[in-house]
Amino acid sequence: MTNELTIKITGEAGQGIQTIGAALCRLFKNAGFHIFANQDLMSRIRGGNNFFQLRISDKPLFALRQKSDITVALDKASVALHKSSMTDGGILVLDRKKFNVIEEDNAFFDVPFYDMAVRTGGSALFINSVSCGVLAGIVGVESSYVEQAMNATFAGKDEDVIRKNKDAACVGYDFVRSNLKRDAFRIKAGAIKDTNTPIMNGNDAIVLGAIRAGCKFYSAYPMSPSTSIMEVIARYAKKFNIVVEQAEDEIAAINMIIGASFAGVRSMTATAGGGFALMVEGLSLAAMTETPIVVVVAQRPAPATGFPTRTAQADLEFVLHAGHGEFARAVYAPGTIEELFFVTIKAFNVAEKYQIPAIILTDQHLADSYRNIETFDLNKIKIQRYIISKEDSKRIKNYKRYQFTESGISPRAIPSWIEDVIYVDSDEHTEEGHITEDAEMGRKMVEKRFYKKFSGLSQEVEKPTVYNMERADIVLLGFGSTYGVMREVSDTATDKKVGFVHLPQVWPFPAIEMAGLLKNAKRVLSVENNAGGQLARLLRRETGLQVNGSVLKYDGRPFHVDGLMDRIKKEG
Amino acid sequence: MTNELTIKITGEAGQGIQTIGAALCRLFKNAGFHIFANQDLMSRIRGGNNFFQLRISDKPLFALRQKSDITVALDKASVALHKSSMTDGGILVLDRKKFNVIEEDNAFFDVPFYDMAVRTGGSALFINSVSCGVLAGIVGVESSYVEQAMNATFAGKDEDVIRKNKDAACVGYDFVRSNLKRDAFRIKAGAIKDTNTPIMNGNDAIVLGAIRAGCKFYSAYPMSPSTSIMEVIARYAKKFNIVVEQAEDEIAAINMIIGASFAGVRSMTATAGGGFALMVEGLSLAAMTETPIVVVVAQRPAPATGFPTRTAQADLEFVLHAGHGEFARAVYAPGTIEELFFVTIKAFNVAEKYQIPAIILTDQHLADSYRNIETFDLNKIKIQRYIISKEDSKRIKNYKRYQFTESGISPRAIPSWIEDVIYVDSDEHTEEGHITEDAEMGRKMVEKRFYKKFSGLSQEVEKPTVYNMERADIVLLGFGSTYGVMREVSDTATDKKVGFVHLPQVWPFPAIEMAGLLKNAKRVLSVENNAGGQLARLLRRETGLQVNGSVLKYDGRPFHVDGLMDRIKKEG
Amino acid sequence: MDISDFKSNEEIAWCPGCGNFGILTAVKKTLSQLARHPKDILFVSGIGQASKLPHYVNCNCFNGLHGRTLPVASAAKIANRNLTVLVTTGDGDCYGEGGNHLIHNIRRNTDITVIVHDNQVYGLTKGQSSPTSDPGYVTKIQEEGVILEPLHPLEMAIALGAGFVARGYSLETEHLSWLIGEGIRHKGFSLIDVLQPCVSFNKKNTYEWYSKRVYKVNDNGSYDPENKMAAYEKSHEWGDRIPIGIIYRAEKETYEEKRGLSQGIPLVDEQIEDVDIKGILSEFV
Amino acid sequence: MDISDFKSNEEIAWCPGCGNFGILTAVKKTLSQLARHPKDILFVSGIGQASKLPHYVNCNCFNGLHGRTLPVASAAKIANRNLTVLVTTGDGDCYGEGGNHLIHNIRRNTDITVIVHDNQVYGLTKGQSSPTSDPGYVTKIQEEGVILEPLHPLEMAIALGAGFVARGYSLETEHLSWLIGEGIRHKGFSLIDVLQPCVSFNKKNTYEWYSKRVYKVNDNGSYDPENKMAAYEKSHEWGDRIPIGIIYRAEKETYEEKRGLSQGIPLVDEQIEDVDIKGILSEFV
Ligand SMILES: Cc1ncc(C[n+]2csc(CCOP(=O)(O)OP(=O)(O)O)c2C)c(N)n1
Ligand SMILES: Cc1ncc(C[n+]2csc(CCOP(=O)(O)OP(=O)(O)O)c2C)c(N)n1
Ligand code: SF4
Ligand code: SF4
Ligand SMILES: [Mg+2]
Ligand SMILES: [Mg+2]
Repeated sequence: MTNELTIKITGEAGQGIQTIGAALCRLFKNAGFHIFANQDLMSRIRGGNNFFQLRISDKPLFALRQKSDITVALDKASVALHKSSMTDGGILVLDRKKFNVIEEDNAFFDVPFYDMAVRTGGSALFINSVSCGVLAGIVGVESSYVEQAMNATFAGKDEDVIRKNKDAACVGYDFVRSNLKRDAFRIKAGAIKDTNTPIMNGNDAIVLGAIRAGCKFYSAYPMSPSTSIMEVIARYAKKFNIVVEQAEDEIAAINMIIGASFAGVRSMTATAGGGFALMVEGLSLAAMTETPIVVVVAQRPAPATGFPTRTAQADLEFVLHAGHGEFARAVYAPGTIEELFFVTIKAFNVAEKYQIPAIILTDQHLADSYRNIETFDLNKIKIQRYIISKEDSKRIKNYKRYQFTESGISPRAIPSWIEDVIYVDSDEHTEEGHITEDAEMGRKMVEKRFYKKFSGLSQEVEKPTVYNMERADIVLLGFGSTYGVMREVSDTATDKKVGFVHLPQVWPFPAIEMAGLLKNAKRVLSVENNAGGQLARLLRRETGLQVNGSVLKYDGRPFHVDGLMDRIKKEG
Repeated sequence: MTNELTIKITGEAGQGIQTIGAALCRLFKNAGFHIFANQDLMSRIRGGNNFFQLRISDKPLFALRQKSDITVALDKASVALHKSSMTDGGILVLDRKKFNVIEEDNAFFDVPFYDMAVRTGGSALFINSVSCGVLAGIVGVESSYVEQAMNATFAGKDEDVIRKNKDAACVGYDFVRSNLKRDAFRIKAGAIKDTNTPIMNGNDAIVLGAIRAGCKFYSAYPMSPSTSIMEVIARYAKKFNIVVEQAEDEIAAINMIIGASFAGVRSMTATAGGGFALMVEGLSLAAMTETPIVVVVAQRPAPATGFPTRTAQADLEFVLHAGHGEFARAVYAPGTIEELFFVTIKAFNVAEKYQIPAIILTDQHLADSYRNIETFDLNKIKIQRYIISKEDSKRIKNYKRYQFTESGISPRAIPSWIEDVIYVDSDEHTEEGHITEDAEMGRKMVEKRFYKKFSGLSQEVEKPTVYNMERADIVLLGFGSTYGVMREVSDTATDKKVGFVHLPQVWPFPAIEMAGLLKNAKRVLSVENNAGGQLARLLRRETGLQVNGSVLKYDGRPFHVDGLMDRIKKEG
Repeated sequence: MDISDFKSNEEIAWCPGCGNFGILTAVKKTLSQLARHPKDILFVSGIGQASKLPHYVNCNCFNGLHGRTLPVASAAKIANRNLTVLVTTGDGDCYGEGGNHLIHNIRRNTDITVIVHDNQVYGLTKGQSSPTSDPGYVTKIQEEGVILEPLHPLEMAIALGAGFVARGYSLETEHLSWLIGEGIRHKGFSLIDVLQPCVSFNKKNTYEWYSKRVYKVNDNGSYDPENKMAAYEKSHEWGDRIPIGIIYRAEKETYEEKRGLSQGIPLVDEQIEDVDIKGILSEFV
Repeated sequence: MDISDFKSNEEIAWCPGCGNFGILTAVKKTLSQLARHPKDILFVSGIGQASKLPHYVNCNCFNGLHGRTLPVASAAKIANRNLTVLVTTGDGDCYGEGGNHLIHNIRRNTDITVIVHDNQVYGLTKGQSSPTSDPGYVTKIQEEGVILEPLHPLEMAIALGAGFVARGYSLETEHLSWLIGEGIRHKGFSLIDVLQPCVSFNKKNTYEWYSKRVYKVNDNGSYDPENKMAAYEKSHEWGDRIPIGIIYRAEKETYEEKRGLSQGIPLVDEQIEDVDIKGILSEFV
C-alpha cells in the first residue's frame, strides 16, 4: 500500500452508487491521481448488493485489485459481504447506529452518515455526498476538490440542491479529519499535472469513435452491457444529426443498419452475445450484399441469458465463425479505452473500404470501466470514404454493383446519386447483381468475397501490442479487456520477468507476426476470461504453436492484478 | 464404360423430372443394378433447366460422374446445354421434330416422344413414361421391369391412368428396340440378387431414424434442402402419433422443440444454414437449460440466400461455434444414407443422455441423393431413455434440476411425473434452477455444462472411417457427403494408391485417433465442398497436424468421381 | 390447494412498491383456487422483471429467452396437455422481441394463458421505451420522446382472432385474480394485458395515473364481450378512461382439439423404446 | 417517365400463368405514371417468388433475406428520404418470417409502400401453407389440412394504426395499379395485400375462385375508408365475397416528419469527413 489505494462503495441497487462513483472519479482525478474504476452490478434495479470499485494511484492504472483498502458500506448487508475482502489494515466505513451493528472489528470506522445526511440535506438521499466527503477526507485531498466535484456532479440543478450536497460532503470531510486517527491512507496526490483530461468508459469511447467516423444511423435493441452505447449516442444524436432508432429486436437492428448503409450512410449496431446470436443471419447478408456495417459485440457470460451484468470473453470463436457461408470479416478486440476509440474509427473505414461487416469485440469489463485518459490526438484521424462520390456518380452508366476486380472490391455507388440503378442480392448473383444459378459465377463470387477481400484485409491488420518481451521468462497472451491486467502484472512482477502480447485485432489473425513473436518465447500462457482457452486454440490453428498453458477465468468476474499474479505463479 | 452407365434426364422445372427419376431408380434397381441418383434443380418452379442424374452399375455406387452416357432431353434448351457433357460415344435422346432441331450430331438419337405420348396417353404429360421405356430399351433390361415400374409409380391411381402410362412406356421401349442400332449401352444386369431392398435419399433416412428414435414432436420452417424432412415425417405423423408443426419462423421452431423436450418429448428440427443462423440463440438456450434437442443442418451454398437448391459444406465452423457462451455439443457428419439413419438415432440418445443439443450436419447433396441400400439391421438399435421413469418419479422429492454430479449430468425429471416442481432457467442458476449472481456457482455450472459433459461425450465419439489406408500414397480426409466420392476414387485410383479417412462425427473431435491415423501418412489432402478448408483447419487446431493440401470445391456442385480424380492428380 | 402450497422461498428481486407484487398476489390467489397440484402447473417466462415471477411461486418454471416464451409454452402444452400452462411476460418480451410469436400463437390457439406485465417500459434494462410506451414519453434513448404509435395489444389480438382478450390492473388484485382464473378456464389462447406501474422507471404511468383512469368495463353489467365491434371500440380506449376486464371473448376450437390431442394418451406418455418402423421401411423398397 | 424506362432484361423465372405477372404489370404501369426517375426508386424484397419482382423492373433493388424486407426498407428511407421506397414481399415473407417487423413498422410509419403478393401458400419452397392459407387447405406438411386461424393482415394492420390498408387482385391490374399509386401517394406506411393466384401450388384459391368472389369495395361510391369500424367489418369479410380496394385510410404524421428528417439535407448527403467532436469530448473532462 505505497502509492495506490483501492476504494469500494457498496450498497443496494438503487442507492445511487454509480453517481457517487462518477463523482469520486472526477474528484480524485482533479486532485491529480490516476484512476481506474469499475462497477459490479446485479441484474436487478433495487436491493441485492452492488459495488463500485475505484483505484487511485500516482501511476497510470489499467486494472483492479481484489481487496480494498477503504470500503464504504451504505447498507448493513454490505458490511458482512465485504468485510472479508479488505487488505490488512484496511478500513471499513459504516454507520453503526443506522445499521445497528454491535460487533467490533479493527477495520470498522463508524461514521453517522444518516444523521449527517439528514442534518445537512434533509434526507437520507444525501448519504452519497456525505460519503464523497468522507472518502476525500480519508485520502486527505484538499477540501476544494470536494466542492468542485459537487459543483460538477450537480451542475444544472437548483442552487439549493448544490449547496445542500456541498454541505453534506463537507460535513463528511470534516468528520473524518476530526475523528480518523490513522493517516495510512494519505497517499500523495498531484501525479497528473494536466488534470484537464477526460474520464470515460469503453462504451463512451466507442460512441465518440463512431461519431467521429461519421456514423449517422444507429439502431439497436437494449442489452447489457451494450445499452449505454445507445444511450450515449442518443445524447448526441441531435447535435450531430444522427438517427438513433430503437429496433423491435436485434434482427431488425442489423437489417436496419444494412438498409441505411446500402442507402449510403455509415451505420452501426451494438449488442451482447445473445443479441448477436440473432444478428448472425444479418451478418451473412451484409457479407453477401457487400454492405459495410459495424457491429459491436459486448460480451457477457452465457450461454443464454447467463449473468447479464457481468463479464466474459467467451464469444471469440462464435464471432469469428458466425454466419452461414464463407466471407471476409474484420474482428477487432481492443484492450484500452484509447484503442477502442481509434479502432472504432478504423472499423468504419475498413468496413466501407472492403464492403464487409467489421466487428468490435468488447466485454462488460471494458465497456463499463472508467479510466482517466490522455486527450485523444484527433489529428491522427483520417476518415476516408470508399464510395463513388456524388460528383463522380453523375458520370456513371451501366453500373455493375459486383464488378470483378483484382482486389475483390467493386466500386460502390450510392442509389439516386448515380444515373443508373443498382441491384443488390442475397442470392448468389452476377456482377450486375441479378440472381444466378451458374457454377462458375458462384465460384468467382466466393473468391471475391472470401479470398480476395481477406487478402487485402490481411495487409492492414492492427499490430499486436508487444510489452516487456525481451528476455521475458513468461509471455502472456491475450485479447480485448485483459490488456490492462496483463500490463499491470507485467509492470509489477518481481519473481520472474513477465511480458505480454496483446491482440487488438483477432481476425484476420496476424499469423506470421505472432509466430515470429512467440516461437522463441520461454513460456507462453494465454490469459482469457473464458473456459475454452479460445485464443490459444486460434493461435494453434493459425500458426501451429501451442501455448504452455492457459490462465482461464469464467465466473463472470474480470481478472484482478493480484489474482492473475497468483495464478501465473501457480502455472509456473 | 464397362459395367456402369450414367443417365441424365433434363428439362424445365415443372416437367416432372423427379417423378421419372424415381421411377427409373426403381426400375433399374429391380432389374438388379446398383443405383446412385441425384437431382440438379434451380430455385424456381417452372422453366429454367433441371436435370436428374442416375448412375447404374453392377457394383455399389456412392457418387456421380461428370459426363453422361445417355442423356434424355425433354426440351429444346436442354440439347444445347447438355450436349457438351456427354462421354465419347454417348447418346443424346431428343425429339427432333418437336424441338425443331435441324443440325446433325453423331450423338443424337431421335425419338418422337411427343407423338408417342399423345398417341398412347392422349397428352404430352405421358412423355415421362415414354422416356422411361426408352431408357429401359437403350440399357436393354427386360420389358417386364418397365411394366412393374409403371405399376409401382402409379399405384393407387385409376386403372386407366396406369394402363396409358404402361402403353406409353412400352411404345418407347419398343421404339428403341427397333430403331437403336448400337448396343453399347447394354450392360449386364442382375448384380443385386435380393432386389427387395430400399431406395431412399438422405432426408428419408433421417426421418426413419427420428421415428425409430421416438421423436414425437417436430417443428420447422420450410427451407431447402431440409424441407423434405418435414414432408416425409408429416406423411407418417398420424401413424406414429407425431406432432409436426410448421412454425412461424426458425426461432419459433427451435424454441418449440425445446419446450416440447422440456415437457418430456423427444423433439427435432431441421433447417439450412440460413435458418440455423436464426436458431443460434435457441441452441445456446438448450445448452443452458440442459434440454436435449436434435437439430439437422442441411447445408447449402451461402452467404445469405446463396444457391438455395445446391450443395456445400461451408457451415462446419459455423455449426461448431454457434451460440454465445461455452457448452458441450455433439456434431455428426454422416457420409452415407445408412450412416444418417443410425447416427440420427444416436443423436437422439446422446442428446438425451447429456442433455445437450446434438447437431446432424448434412448437405443438399446427401439430402437429395438416392441410393439402393441394404435393409437396415434394426436389431442393432437400442433406444435408451435418460430420464427418471414415471415409476421412479413418484418417489422424488426436493428435486434439484441441476444437481452437481461427477459426470456433469443431473438426473432429469419430467414435469408432472414427479411430485415436486422443476425450475429451469436461462440465467445462470443454482442447482435448484433459481437465478444466481454467485461467481463460484457460475464457475461450477460452466464446468458442468462445458468440461464435464464434453469429457463424457468424448468417450462415445463415432469412430472415423478408415479405408484403403495401408501403404496409401495419398490419404484423403473428409466429413459428411464427400464419403461417397472419396470411396469411389479410392476404389478406382490406379496411378497411386489412394486411401481416406472420413469423420462421421466432427465434434468432439477424435483428436488422438486422428493424429494416430494421419501422422505417418505420406500425403494428406482434405476434400471439402467449401473454400476455407475448414476441416483441415479444425484438424490443425485439434492435433497440430497440417494437411499437405486441400481439394476444395465451392461452386454449389458436388464433387464428381472423375473431377476429384483429376484434382488429386494435379495436387500430386 | 392452499395458497401456501404455492409459496416459494426465493428472495424477490423486484423494487419495493413495484406493480409486479400485485400481479404475484393475484396469480397466487388464482392458483389456490384452481384445485391443481403445483406439479401440474407450468409457468413459462422470458427475460425482464415480469419474467422473474415464476421463481416466486412453487410451480414448474421454464424461464427461457427474452421474447421466446410462447413457442416454448405452446409446445410444452402440446407435449403434455395435462399441464396448466401460464406465461408471465413483459411488454418488451411479448410485444417487442416476441411479437411474431404472439401473432402466430394467437392463431395457433393452444390452451395457454398469457399474462403480460405491461409497465410501458423496459424495466430490467433500465428504462427504455417499450412497444406500449405512450407517445412523447422521454427516456435516455428517446430523448425527444417516443414517436412511434403505441402497439395496441388488445385490439391486435381481437383482429387476429384471439378468443380471450382482457386487461387487468395490478392494484386491482381481486379483479385480476378473477381475470386470470377466467383466462385459465377459457379453452384456448388467453391474453391478459396487465397495467403494472414501474416505480423505478416509468414516472408517467404511475399508480396515480392508472388509478385515476381505470374502470371496470362491465361495471354496469351492460358490456357484452362477445360483441366484436364493441370490443374493438373498448380495446382502443386509452386516455382519460382505461377499461379493465374481459374485453373480448369467443369460443374457438383449440389447437389440441383440432389436432386430436385432447384424447388418447398425452405425447409425453408415449412409449418410444420399440417404435416399429418395418412397415414404413418397406414403402421405400 | 415511360413504361419502357422501367423495362429490365432479366428473364422472368415465374411459372407461366402465375398471378405475379399481373402484379408486375400493375407495378410498371404505376411507375410509368409517377414522374420519378428509376434511380430514385428503390424496391426492397425478401425471398420467395414475389421477392424476385424487383429484378424485373429497372429500379434500384435490394433483394435481402427472407422476412427482413421492412427494416431494410424503413432504414433506407430514413437514410435517404428522396428515395421512393416500395417493398414486394410474399405472404410467408411478410406475415410469417417477417411478422414482427410488420407490426412494428406499421407503428414506425416511415413513408414506404408494401405490396404483399398473397398467394396463401409458400410458392418457392413448393407448396407449404402460409399464414393466410385457408383452414382445411391440404399440403404435404398439413396432411390433414390447415388448422390455424388464418392471419387477417388488413384487420391487424388497422388495429395497429396503419394509415393505408388496401387489398388488390392481380387480375385487376388497372385497379391494382391505381391502388399502388395511392399507396405511394399516401404519406406513411401503406399496406397493399394482393390476391395472387399460384397456379402451381394453390389449387384451391385459383383465378376462378378469386374472380367469383372479388368485388370493389367502393363500387357504389358509398364506402367510407375513413370509418374505422366499417373498415374492420370489411377487412374481415372473406368468403363468398372478398372486397378489394382501399379498406382503410387515415392521415398520420410519418416517422420522417416526427424525426425532423423531412427538412434539411438527407442523411446520405451529410459530409462526414470532418465531424468535430472536440466539444463533446470536453464533456468527459
Ligand atoms: C435477445 C435479447 N435481447 C435483449 C435482452 C436484454 N433485455 C433483458 S430484459 C429486456 C426488456 C425487458 O422489458 P420488458 O419485457 O417490458 O420487461 P420488464 O423488465 O419491463 O418487466 C431486455 C431488452 C435479452 N436478454 N435478450
Ligand atoms: C431464414 C429462411 N427461412 C426459410 C427460407 C426458405 N424460403 C424461401 S422462400 C420461402 C417462402 C416463400 O413464401 P412466400 O413468402 O409466401 O413467397 P412466394 O414464394 O409464395 O411468393 C421460404 C420458407 C429462407 N430463404 N430463409
Ligand atoms: S424496475 Fe420497475 S418493473 Fe422492474 S422491479 Fe423495479 S419497479 Fe418493478
Ligand atoms: S410457384 Fe406459384 S407463386 Fe411461384 S411463380 Fe409459380 S405460380 Fe407463381
Ligand atoms: Mg416492461
Ligand atoms: Mg406466398
